Amino acid sequence: MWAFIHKLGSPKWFYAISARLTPWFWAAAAVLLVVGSVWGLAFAPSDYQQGNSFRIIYVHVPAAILAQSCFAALAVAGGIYLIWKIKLADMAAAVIAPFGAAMTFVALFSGAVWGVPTWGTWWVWDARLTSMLIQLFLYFGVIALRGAFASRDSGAKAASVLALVGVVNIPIIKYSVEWWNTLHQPATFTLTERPAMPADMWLPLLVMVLGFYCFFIALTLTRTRSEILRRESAKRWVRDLADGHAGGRR
Amino acid sequence: MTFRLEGRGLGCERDDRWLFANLDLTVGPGEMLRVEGPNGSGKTTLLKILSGQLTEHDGELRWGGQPMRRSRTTFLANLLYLGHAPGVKAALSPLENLAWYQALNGERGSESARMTALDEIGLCGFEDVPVGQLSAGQQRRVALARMLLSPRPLWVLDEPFTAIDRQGVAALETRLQAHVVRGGSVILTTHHELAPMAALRRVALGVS
Amino acid sequence: MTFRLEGRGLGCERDDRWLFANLDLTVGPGEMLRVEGPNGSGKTTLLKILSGQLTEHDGELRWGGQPMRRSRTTFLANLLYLGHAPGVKAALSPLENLAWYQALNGERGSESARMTALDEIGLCGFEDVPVGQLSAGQQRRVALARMLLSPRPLWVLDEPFTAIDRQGVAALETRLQAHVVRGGSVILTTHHELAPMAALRRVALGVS
Amino acid sequence: MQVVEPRTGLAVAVRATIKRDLTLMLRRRGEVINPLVFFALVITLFPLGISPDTALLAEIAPGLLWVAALLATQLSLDVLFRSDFDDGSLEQLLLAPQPLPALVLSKVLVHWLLTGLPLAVMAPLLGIMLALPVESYAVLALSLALGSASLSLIGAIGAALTVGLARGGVLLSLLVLPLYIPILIFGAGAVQAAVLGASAAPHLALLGALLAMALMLAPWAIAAALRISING
Amino acid sequence: MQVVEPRTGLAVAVRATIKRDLTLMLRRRGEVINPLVFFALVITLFPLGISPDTALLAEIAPGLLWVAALLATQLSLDVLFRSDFDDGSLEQLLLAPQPLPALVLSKVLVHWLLTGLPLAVMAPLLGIMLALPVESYAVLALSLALGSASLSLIGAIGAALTVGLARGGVLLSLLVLPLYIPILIFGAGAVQAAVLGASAAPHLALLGALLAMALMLAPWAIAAALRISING
Amino acid sequence: MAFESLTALLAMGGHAPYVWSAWGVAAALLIVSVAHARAERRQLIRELQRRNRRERNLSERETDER
Ligand code: HEM
Ligand SMILES: Nc1ncnc2c1ncn2[C@@H]1O[C@H](COP(=O)(O)OP(=O)(O)OP(=O)(O)O)[C@@H](O)[C@H]1O
Ligand SMILES: Nc1ncnc2c1ncn2[C@@H]1O[C@H](COP(=O)(O)OP(=O)(O)OP(=O)(O)O)[C@@H](O)[C@H]1O
Ligand SMILES: [Mg+2]
Ligand SMILES: [Mg+2]
Repeated sequence: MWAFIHKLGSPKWFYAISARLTPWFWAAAAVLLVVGSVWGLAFAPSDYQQGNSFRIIYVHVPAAILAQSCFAALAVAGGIYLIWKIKLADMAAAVIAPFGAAMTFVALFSGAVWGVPTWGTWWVWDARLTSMLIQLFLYFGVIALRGAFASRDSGAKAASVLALVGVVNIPIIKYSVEWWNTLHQPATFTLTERPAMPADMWLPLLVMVLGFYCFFIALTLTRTRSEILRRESAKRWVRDLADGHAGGRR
Repeated sequence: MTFRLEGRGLGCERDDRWLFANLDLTVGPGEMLRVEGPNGSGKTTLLKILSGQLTEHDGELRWGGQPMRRSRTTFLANLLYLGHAPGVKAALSPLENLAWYQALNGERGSESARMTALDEIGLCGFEDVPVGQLSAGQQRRVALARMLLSPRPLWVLDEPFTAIDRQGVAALETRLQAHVVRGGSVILTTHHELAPMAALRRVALGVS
Repeated sequence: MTFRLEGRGLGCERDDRWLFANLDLTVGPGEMLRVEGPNGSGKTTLLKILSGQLTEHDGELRWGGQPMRRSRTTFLANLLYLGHAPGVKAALSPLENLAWYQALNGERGSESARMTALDEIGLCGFEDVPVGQLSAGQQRRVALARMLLSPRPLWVLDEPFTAIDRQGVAALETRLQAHVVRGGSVILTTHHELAPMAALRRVALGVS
Repeated sequence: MQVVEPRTGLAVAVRATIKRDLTLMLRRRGEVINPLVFFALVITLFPLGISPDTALLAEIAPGLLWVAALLATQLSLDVLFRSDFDDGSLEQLLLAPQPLPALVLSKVLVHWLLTGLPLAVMAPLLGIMLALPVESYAVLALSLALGSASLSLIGAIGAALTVGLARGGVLLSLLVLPLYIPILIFGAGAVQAAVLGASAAPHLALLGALLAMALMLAPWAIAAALRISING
Repeated sequence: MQVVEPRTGLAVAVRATIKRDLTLMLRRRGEVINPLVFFALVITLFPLGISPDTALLAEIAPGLLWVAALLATQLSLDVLFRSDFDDGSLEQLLLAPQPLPALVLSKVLVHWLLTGLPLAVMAPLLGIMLALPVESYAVLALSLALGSASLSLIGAIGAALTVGLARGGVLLSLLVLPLYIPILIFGAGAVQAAVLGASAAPHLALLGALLAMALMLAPWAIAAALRISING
Repeated sequence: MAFESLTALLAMGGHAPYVWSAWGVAAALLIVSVAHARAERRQLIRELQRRNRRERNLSERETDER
């Protein structure tokens, strides 16, 4: 077990193993996203209440789910980095944070846009919306904190601590926000209750969610590999690797 | 029980440049180590590593034969570190500053002991002036007064002579000598010529 | 036109204690004045008065024969003051810091001139590193590089040798000497032994 | 020379740290009342910016008071470790042979004593200006006293993380304000419940639970954050 | 050795100062957006503290937005001279053979460019969240752009006065907030007028007049305040 | 197929601005992420190669001198 963890933590080993995995994830992401998009945009039936604006769900929900998963991943990576000092975990965290923020933004934007035809307003202070907004701020905090340190290691540790503190807080925030909203005015808008969606509505959604996840994994692997090159650029094996790369001259 | 600080294979990299690598050193009772080198050679960095403040380095530190991780509390109880910054509060008086430092060790200390220490270090008459209103050299002297108060065997001093006048430097040198003779140990950096002392060893950094 | 900084009957009181009183001094071309005294004797205070930063004092300052009030702009254009704090921005590189200081004089300067100055002061290879990541001595060297860039006749230097290594001190002494020979003038404080120089005069404070 | 055995003496160290910080804050008497005056000023700005209509003001008063108190606490947090960092005494605090969480907890305690507690005491006074019903004053003060302790603890984590940074002030807000939201909600909720005549007990209980959790976890997080900042 | 005649070269010095401050701020990219994020966060806090009811929020939106923008500006002001003071470059700025008011004006200009202007641009977005009517967005942005320039200028006086003090941050608020009140009243008034469909021109004209006055007087006041602080 | 024609698909039953802007922003961010990742990787490798070449040059010159 220990040996395995440490092997996993070795950038060289990871670089080699991920080279084989990454293309598969990119391919799966491409296929799933294309199929899901065409299915969701053109073939899924329109909603009897919302009409075609309902098709926003196929980007909104995957982005919202992924945004939350990314924060969890960030905290896990931060914990691994702080406890076992595995640099690879931090490289992954550095890469995940901006993507998580981007997905949070997509969820917020698509939700806000969706709100206009369905609720008649861009924004309401609904519990889910509010906690998503706060999550965006938490992402900004983690990214800004990492960038504010001159030393990379200190920035990494600080960001890890903040991610851990944030992940302890997210459930509390969610819970309190929900409580707050029902407290002030019981019947505000709720996100459309799930009207037992027909299969040809939720199947494309499932495909899209899987596609987003594959995309996330592929992107994280690719960018972590770049991060390895950046941080280990003084190592022998990285030098040799660059020479062996297409376009390199001996 | 006797003490000994050992560093084995110490190395530190900053921005892809090795300040030092594979450095072995050891300091025990009655020994004095002077870390030498030009500006930017890594003296301060080495002292921070030796005092356990910087943990991102190669190699291993041992205190009293045990790895530093395990003996950290004992080590800290035996260490007096004075860095580039004097570590005294500008709004407090020298007396109040010293009282806090004593209490940090869990000692209550006595007002008269603190007065004596301040007198000895040359701050007679300034005991109750807020430190912020003292001159550069006087502020450093407040920090130096800690050496007289709490008996700690290991002193780690980063340029202790900064801003101190000539008489003060001589007095300080005598004090260091006395500490070593009593069986304490000292690690220091300075660009000053030190008066010749027994038991002085040197480590030179960055003589590339 | 020639220049001369004169102080007549200078005095400064701090907390009911006269640091110095009735001090007359004058510095002209080719002269070097060393202000001496133990810690807390008022050297920094005197230098701040002489550079026009502290205005609450007794006595009168004159520049080029005119009272300081009237000749302040000319005076400032001829003054280079380096205080206890180095006055360089930690987030900027040495090159950027120097560029700003040149521009403050209304000069555009050239990148290559700045590079040369930094090389000469011993910061070759550190021109683009944020100053905050340099060592104590290197940070002071960035400030000292200003002496090489803008030709100002009057240098007022408060402990310029702080944190500078032995070679650096020697180089700096030669530089001061050269400035004086060229007809500039220098006022400085230091606790270092200065190498014997021609044209060096001394003012002793607080030898009570 | 004798090797020094690590003494315990934690009580002495904690008491001295509390005394030192109290002295430091009280020595500049002006500074202790700064957060209070900021609080009062912000509360004065709102009627000016919004409208002098008392019915409207009374409706938004619990929220305004809580947000203003929160901002006042958070502003005063920036300097919690900053000045210790600048003059090198933070370095020395970390090198003390005492458990760091206990020492930082005493610093936070002093911060709360001189900021959160006075804010809580003063809030009813400003409640009058915003036409808040008198029944809610006790709950307002109690909720602020409880809540501001959590605010100090959580904020100190952010202050510790940003202590070495040049422009920490605003970054600190970014890190800390999102984490404050539950406390704000329960605190303002308690006052609102009191205004409406409902029981504020559940809200106050929740505030207490949050405080207990913060007391358990925050000191360790603060200590870890300080070690990171010093290392940078 | 030649005596140096005082050169003019003011344009060079001003341009270099602007460039230096811009570089300093932009080097840490995170820090430029910090006031913006603070603005957004404070605006988020209010609905959480007050109530999610859109009608109520829309009514108080102009005041909330203006007060939050004011606080964001004022917080970011604290560091305007602080870091220059700490590392001794303020001392050197005062010893430069150039008119000090011009140099400080360039520092304030950079502050406004990187704080006030972005705040004004972002305000409509937050207006959406507070359910502010769309018609008033242009006036909101314009009033904030004009007003925040005055805020920066006036705030800089306070920043200059407190730069030597250890805990300047909160004291600064006290000095400066009362001076902000006229700007707040006219600014929020302009937006309110636009919401109600009335003409915002008189309010905007008054804001412009205040700005002109601040531009004429503040640089001298800032310069004098800096000289006083350095002398301490 | 839920739509009669391509134009109907584009019109989204009157909801075109909403649906297409939401999808557009999502697609744009995904595409930008991919492009950025690719550019980053390519630049890193080019930098490494340049560094290798430079160092090889240096060491060759050193051996030449010797
Ligand atoms: C800015 C506005 C919005 C935000 C921030 C937002 C956020 C979220 C979040 C966080 C989820 C949870 C995903 C999960 O974990 O399962 C979600 C799901 C969902 N949202 Fe939104 N939303 C917004 C607006 C809307 C609007 C306007 C609608 C439709 C009227 C909507 C419909 C849905 C649906 C149908 C789901 C899936 C429900 C489920 O799986 O539980 N959302 N949204
Ligand atoms: N701001 C101040 N307020 C009150 N007294 C001050 C202030 N600054 C300095 N002093 C007093 O003036 C005296 C002289 O200070 P100064 O800094 O000029 O000494 P110095 O000769 O430069 O000493 P050093 O060699 O230590 O640098 C000190 O004893 C100090 O107590
Ligand atoms: N926080 C940091 N980040 C990156 N590099 C640093 C940092 N601190 C120091 N360095 C680098 O490490 C080198 C050694 O610094 P250090 O302060 O140890 O030197 P020193 O020997 O104490 O010099 P001095 O005699 O000037 O005090 C410097 O060249 C500096 O560039
Ligand atoms: Mg050093
Ligand atoms: Mg001095």
